[in-house]
Amino acid sequence: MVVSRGRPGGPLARLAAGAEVPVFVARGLGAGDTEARLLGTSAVRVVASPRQATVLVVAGHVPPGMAEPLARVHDQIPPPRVTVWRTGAGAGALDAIRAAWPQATVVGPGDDVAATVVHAYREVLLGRRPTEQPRLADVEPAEWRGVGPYGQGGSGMTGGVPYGRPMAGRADDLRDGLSLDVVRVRMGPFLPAFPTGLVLAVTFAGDVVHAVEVDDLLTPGDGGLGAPLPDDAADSRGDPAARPVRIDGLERARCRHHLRWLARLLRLYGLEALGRRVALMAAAPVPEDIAHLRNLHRRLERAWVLGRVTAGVGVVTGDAAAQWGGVTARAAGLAVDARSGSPAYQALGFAPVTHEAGDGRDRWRQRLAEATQALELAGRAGDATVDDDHIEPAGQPAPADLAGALGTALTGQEWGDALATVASIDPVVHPGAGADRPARAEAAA
Amino acid sequence: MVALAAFGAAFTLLVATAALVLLGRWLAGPPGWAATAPERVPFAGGLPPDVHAWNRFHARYYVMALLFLTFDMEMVYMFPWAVVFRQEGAVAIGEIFVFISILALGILYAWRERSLGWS
Amino acid sequence: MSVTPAWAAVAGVAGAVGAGVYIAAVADRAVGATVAGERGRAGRALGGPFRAAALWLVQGRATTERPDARAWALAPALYLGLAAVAVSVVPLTRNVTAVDVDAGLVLFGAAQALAVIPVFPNGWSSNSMLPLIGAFRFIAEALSYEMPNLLALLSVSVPASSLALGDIVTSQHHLWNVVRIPLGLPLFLFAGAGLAFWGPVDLPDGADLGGGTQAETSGAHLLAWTTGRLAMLFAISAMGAAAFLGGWLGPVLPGAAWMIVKTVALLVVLVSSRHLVARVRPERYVVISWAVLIPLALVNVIVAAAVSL
Amino acid sequence: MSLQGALVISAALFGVGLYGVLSQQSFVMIMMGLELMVNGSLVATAGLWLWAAGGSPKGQVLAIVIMTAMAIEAAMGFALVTTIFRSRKADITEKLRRLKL
Amino acid sequence: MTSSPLLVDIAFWFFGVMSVVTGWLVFRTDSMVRASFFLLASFLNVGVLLLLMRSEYLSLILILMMAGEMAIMAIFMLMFMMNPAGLNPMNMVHQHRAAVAGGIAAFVALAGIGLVARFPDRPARPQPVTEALGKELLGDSMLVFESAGTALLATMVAAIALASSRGRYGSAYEGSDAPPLDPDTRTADAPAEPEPDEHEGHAGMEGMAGMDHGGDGGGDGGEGMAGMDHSGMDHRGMDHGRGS
Repeated sequence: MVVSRGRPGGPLARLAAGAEVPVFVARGLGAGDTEARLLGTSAVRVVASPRQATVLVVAGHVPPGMAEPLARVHDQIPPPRVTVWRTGAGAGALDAIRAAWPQATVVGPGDDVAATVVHAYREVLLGRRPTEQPRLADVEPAEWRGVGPYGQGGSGMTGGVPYGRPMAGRADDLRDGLSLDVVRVRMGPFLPAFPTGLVLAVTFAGDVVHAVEVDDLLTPGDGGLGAPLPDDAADSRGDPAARPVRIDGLERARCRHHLRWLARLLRLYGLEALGRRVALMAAAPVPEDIAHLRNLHRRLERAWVLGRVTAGVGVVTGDAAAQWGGVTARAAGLAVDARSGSPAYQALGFAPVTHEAGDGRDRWRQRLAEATQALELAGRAGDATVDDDHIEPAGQPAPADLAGALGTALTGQEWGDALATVASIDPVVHPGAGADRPARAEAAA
Repeated sequence: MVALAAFGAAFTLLVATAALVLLGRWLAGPPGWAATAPERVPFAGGLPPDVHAWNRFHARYYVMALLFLTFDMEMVYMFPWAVVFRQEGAVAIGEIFVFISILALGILYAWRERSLGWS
Repeated sequence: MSVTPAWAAVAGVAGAVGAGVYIAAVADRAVGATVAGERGRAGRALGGPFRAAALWLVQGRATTERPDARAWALAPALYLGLAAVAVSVVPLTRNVTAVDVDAGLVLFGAAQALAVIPVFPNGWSSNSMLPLIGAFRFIAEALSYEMPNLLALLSVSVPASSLALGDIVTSQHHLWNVVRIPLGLPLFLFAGAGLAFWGPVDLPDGADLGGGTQAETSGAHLLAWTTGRLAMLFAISAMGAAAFLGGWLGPVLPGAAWMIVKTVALLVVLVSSRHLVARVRPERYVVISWAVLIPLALVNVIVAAAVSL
Repeated sequence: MSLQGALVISAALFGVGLYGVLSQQSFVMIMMGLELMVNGSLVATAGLWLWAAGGSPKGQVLAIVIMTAMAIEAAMGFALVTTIFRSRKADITEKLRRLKL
Repeated sequence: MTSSPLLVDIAFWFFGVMSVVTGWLVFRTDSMVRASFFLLASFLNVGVLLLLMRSEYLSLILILMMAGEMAIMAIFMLMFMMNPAGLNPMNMVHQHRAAVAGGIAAFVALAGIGLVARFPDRPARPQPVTEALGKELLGDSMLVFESAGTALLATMVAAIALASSRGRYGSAYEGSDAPPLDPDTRTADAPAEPEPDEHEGHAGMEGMAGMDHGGDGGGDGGEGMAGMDHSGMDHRGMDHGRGS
């Protein structure tokens, strides 16, 4: 590995060692508060592409299907590069990672991940630690050297595998009748704005989504690494051993989850600094923060442009919203909430918050309102508990037919709008999400 | 020839700046640090693409592009107008008003046909 | 009209662009830290740009499968070069202009129009889908802001009856154009932010494209590209200060100081927009530009003509 | 630098453009050839304006009209290419043997 | 400095030759993006020529206009050329020899006229060109100015009507087709290739195209186009194989 000028340890690298650390966060299952903590640290800058990063932070559990994409993202980081893996303390999780990724620094849930990142970054730039070698074997996607009349693998006008890949083919257009090329790209699972573990095979016709399929990389099995972090608020069912569950803990987790979601959404809309502020709040919300939260809510409601750009994007109402359930349904005016039936919640004066439009704007309003409400409930709850049946998960549950629901929501949209839709719904993807794909394809045919 | 000297300076500036950037790029290291094939895969969240991204890209704003092509020409006429209009007075305003109105009709038509957005 | 030797012009503009880029980078960090609610980061903000630049120089330069390497390498170089040309036509004081030509305003417009060209290959050349979308988005954006931009520039030449920037500043002796032609400056700044694809109009390099045209770039390339964008913001601020805020005109202080103060003020406004306003949607941007901003810009020209009769 | 020089360069641009128009199969490439031909005529106009027309502003007006014609040609050309591609899926001249839609 | 006549001469010939060379490169490159930008480079070189010929305003406005126009050219090239990046080398030409001959003939004829013909020797006096142009546009050539506006408006309307896939009344093709003779086909979905029996009357053109098809590896490819692909002419088959 050669970094020709400004070698690690050289004067330029010593100057660079004091820079904000560019970090790419690869969220595994149960990534917990890792991203929020990094976002809330001013010495760290979370970037949108591995090309711009130096440190790869892996959080939580990476199932076997996501191991190769993770290795590829690792390789896409230009040298010098280092990996920091934050994992839960599952049985032997730390040792397993150390064995599989010997170059990585492994930290547990209790360690300060931001400080570890900054330390690892300084070490590699000061030359005290070698830059990491690529993890994937140097194999071209297809044999092309010396193939074909020009030795570049192509044949004819558009055939063959020039430079290792075929060219895009044509398809009839959904919108305006110009049948130009369509390009199929599998997006995810480590695209920053994507829900954890989601892989969408998007067929692009220009910048418009022509078709969407869901791929499943989450199936558990041998070769998975790391364990989920305990503070994963998405499911917020707490410790299965401790039943019934305390309401205050549940609701704080809900608040944290919504705020982390909001921090990611704001970054998607380019508001990095505001996202950092929200991430700081998400790190540990206590009931006293409620004034800050209301303040934030007012501020975002007044942000005219944010309202305009999220309004009308990814509208999910009616039956589609009912199919999604959870936050998405409530943002569309359906008062579906498991907590409504709980006597404990009723004693706290709980009534579900809803919004009307079911678009991107109402979804962030809904989440903010629920975060505020959650903190209020947590403050009032005392040591009240709730039984399993009446726990409303904080995260958006994925419907049984996730592929169908996303297909309806995304097809025909411009990519920016499609991504905003996915990010604002943010479903919690479970293994088997794309499993019914062949069945659906048959049904369609 | 004074004007040509000034333009020469502007041209020198353009070439010098670009050369400086390219020189810096060359000094900072060779391209791709002899990257392996996986290191060169385009980023899409971790999975490799099926096909080359270069394609007959369906730019959805082609009608707006055509509108721009013609509307842009109006500027050719308006800069000379701006220079002399104070000498010519109200007549000049009248002429440019007619000219702008004619072209604004084009935008109005495009807007009415809803041709400005993505097709 | 005095002749500035080419070397003096190049050196002066290089210094100005360097200072402008540094100020923009510091302002970006300072405003970001304020919005994020962090205090006491001023010391880091001052050194931050140098450290970030050092990292980019140390970092390896990423490449992709079968890129159009030459076009890719040329893109940031030309963009920065055109930003420098745009800066060079703006007068610092009555007697100091790096490139003093009669049609300075048109030269500025031409440099801005040409700056559209390098952005496209920067996204296209990497042969990667997200940058490619960014490149095409930028063309849509450029075709939308170009007319408001040119019409706003034109409106300041109307009262001056000249395309020379010296005359345009002098024509504001009694009343600055920001008051006389009130729509001009907002239109110009909006278009300018589009040219540097900065903040709310960062369509080609937005977070929804994983960094857009920058998604496959790292190292020295990214440094050049970021510098080019900031230099373009600086060029727009300088032109805004000269064309709308009276340039070197002002009491007490020397002319150059006024020009610098006004430029930095506009630069801070432009840079802060990134932290305060959400990124807009491409299609809405295009439709609103054509259906609202261009008609407004046309009205602005007629208003400028009416008030300067 | 002389009128003859400008006219020779103009003729060369025109010739290259004509070669493109005659040889290219793709509609858009043909249009590039047309643009080059117009480009050549622009050089000739400017040269004649400077050396043979006494600097009459009408020469400049002519040059502007040439540019306008170029824009109109390009806009109409692209619009036709789009229409033909949409209705006939034709992108090269060989695919278009009848002009009726 | 470019103020000395010798330097101006050198610059004139340098940029003049560059404008022709870049113009020629338009047809030599495989990448459509590069082709558009070579054409832009040709225009920029002509812009410099205009500057040297004291048409300062024309030069700048040409650069300004062409930057936008070539950006649009690039996106249309990418839409309507197959294999737009030239990943597989290709050479989509027909009647190549005739085209080369035509180009050379046009050059010889026009350059000959330029060199032989006697033009009036009336050099322009140094003058504020932009101002004179403005006065002309508002005075004698006012009709040119306003009719240019009208022509541009007509172009806008025509271009939108032609290119747009939908109007305010819905799809542009709804109800606008003549009823098809064959009930199974709609005009908009007509096959890319017309029926084989439609070839009468086009034999000449067919012959021309066929010449290149057949000329695979023959003399055609050798004429300054070495290294380019004639076997690429099987694009129709490719296209159909890959379409939808």
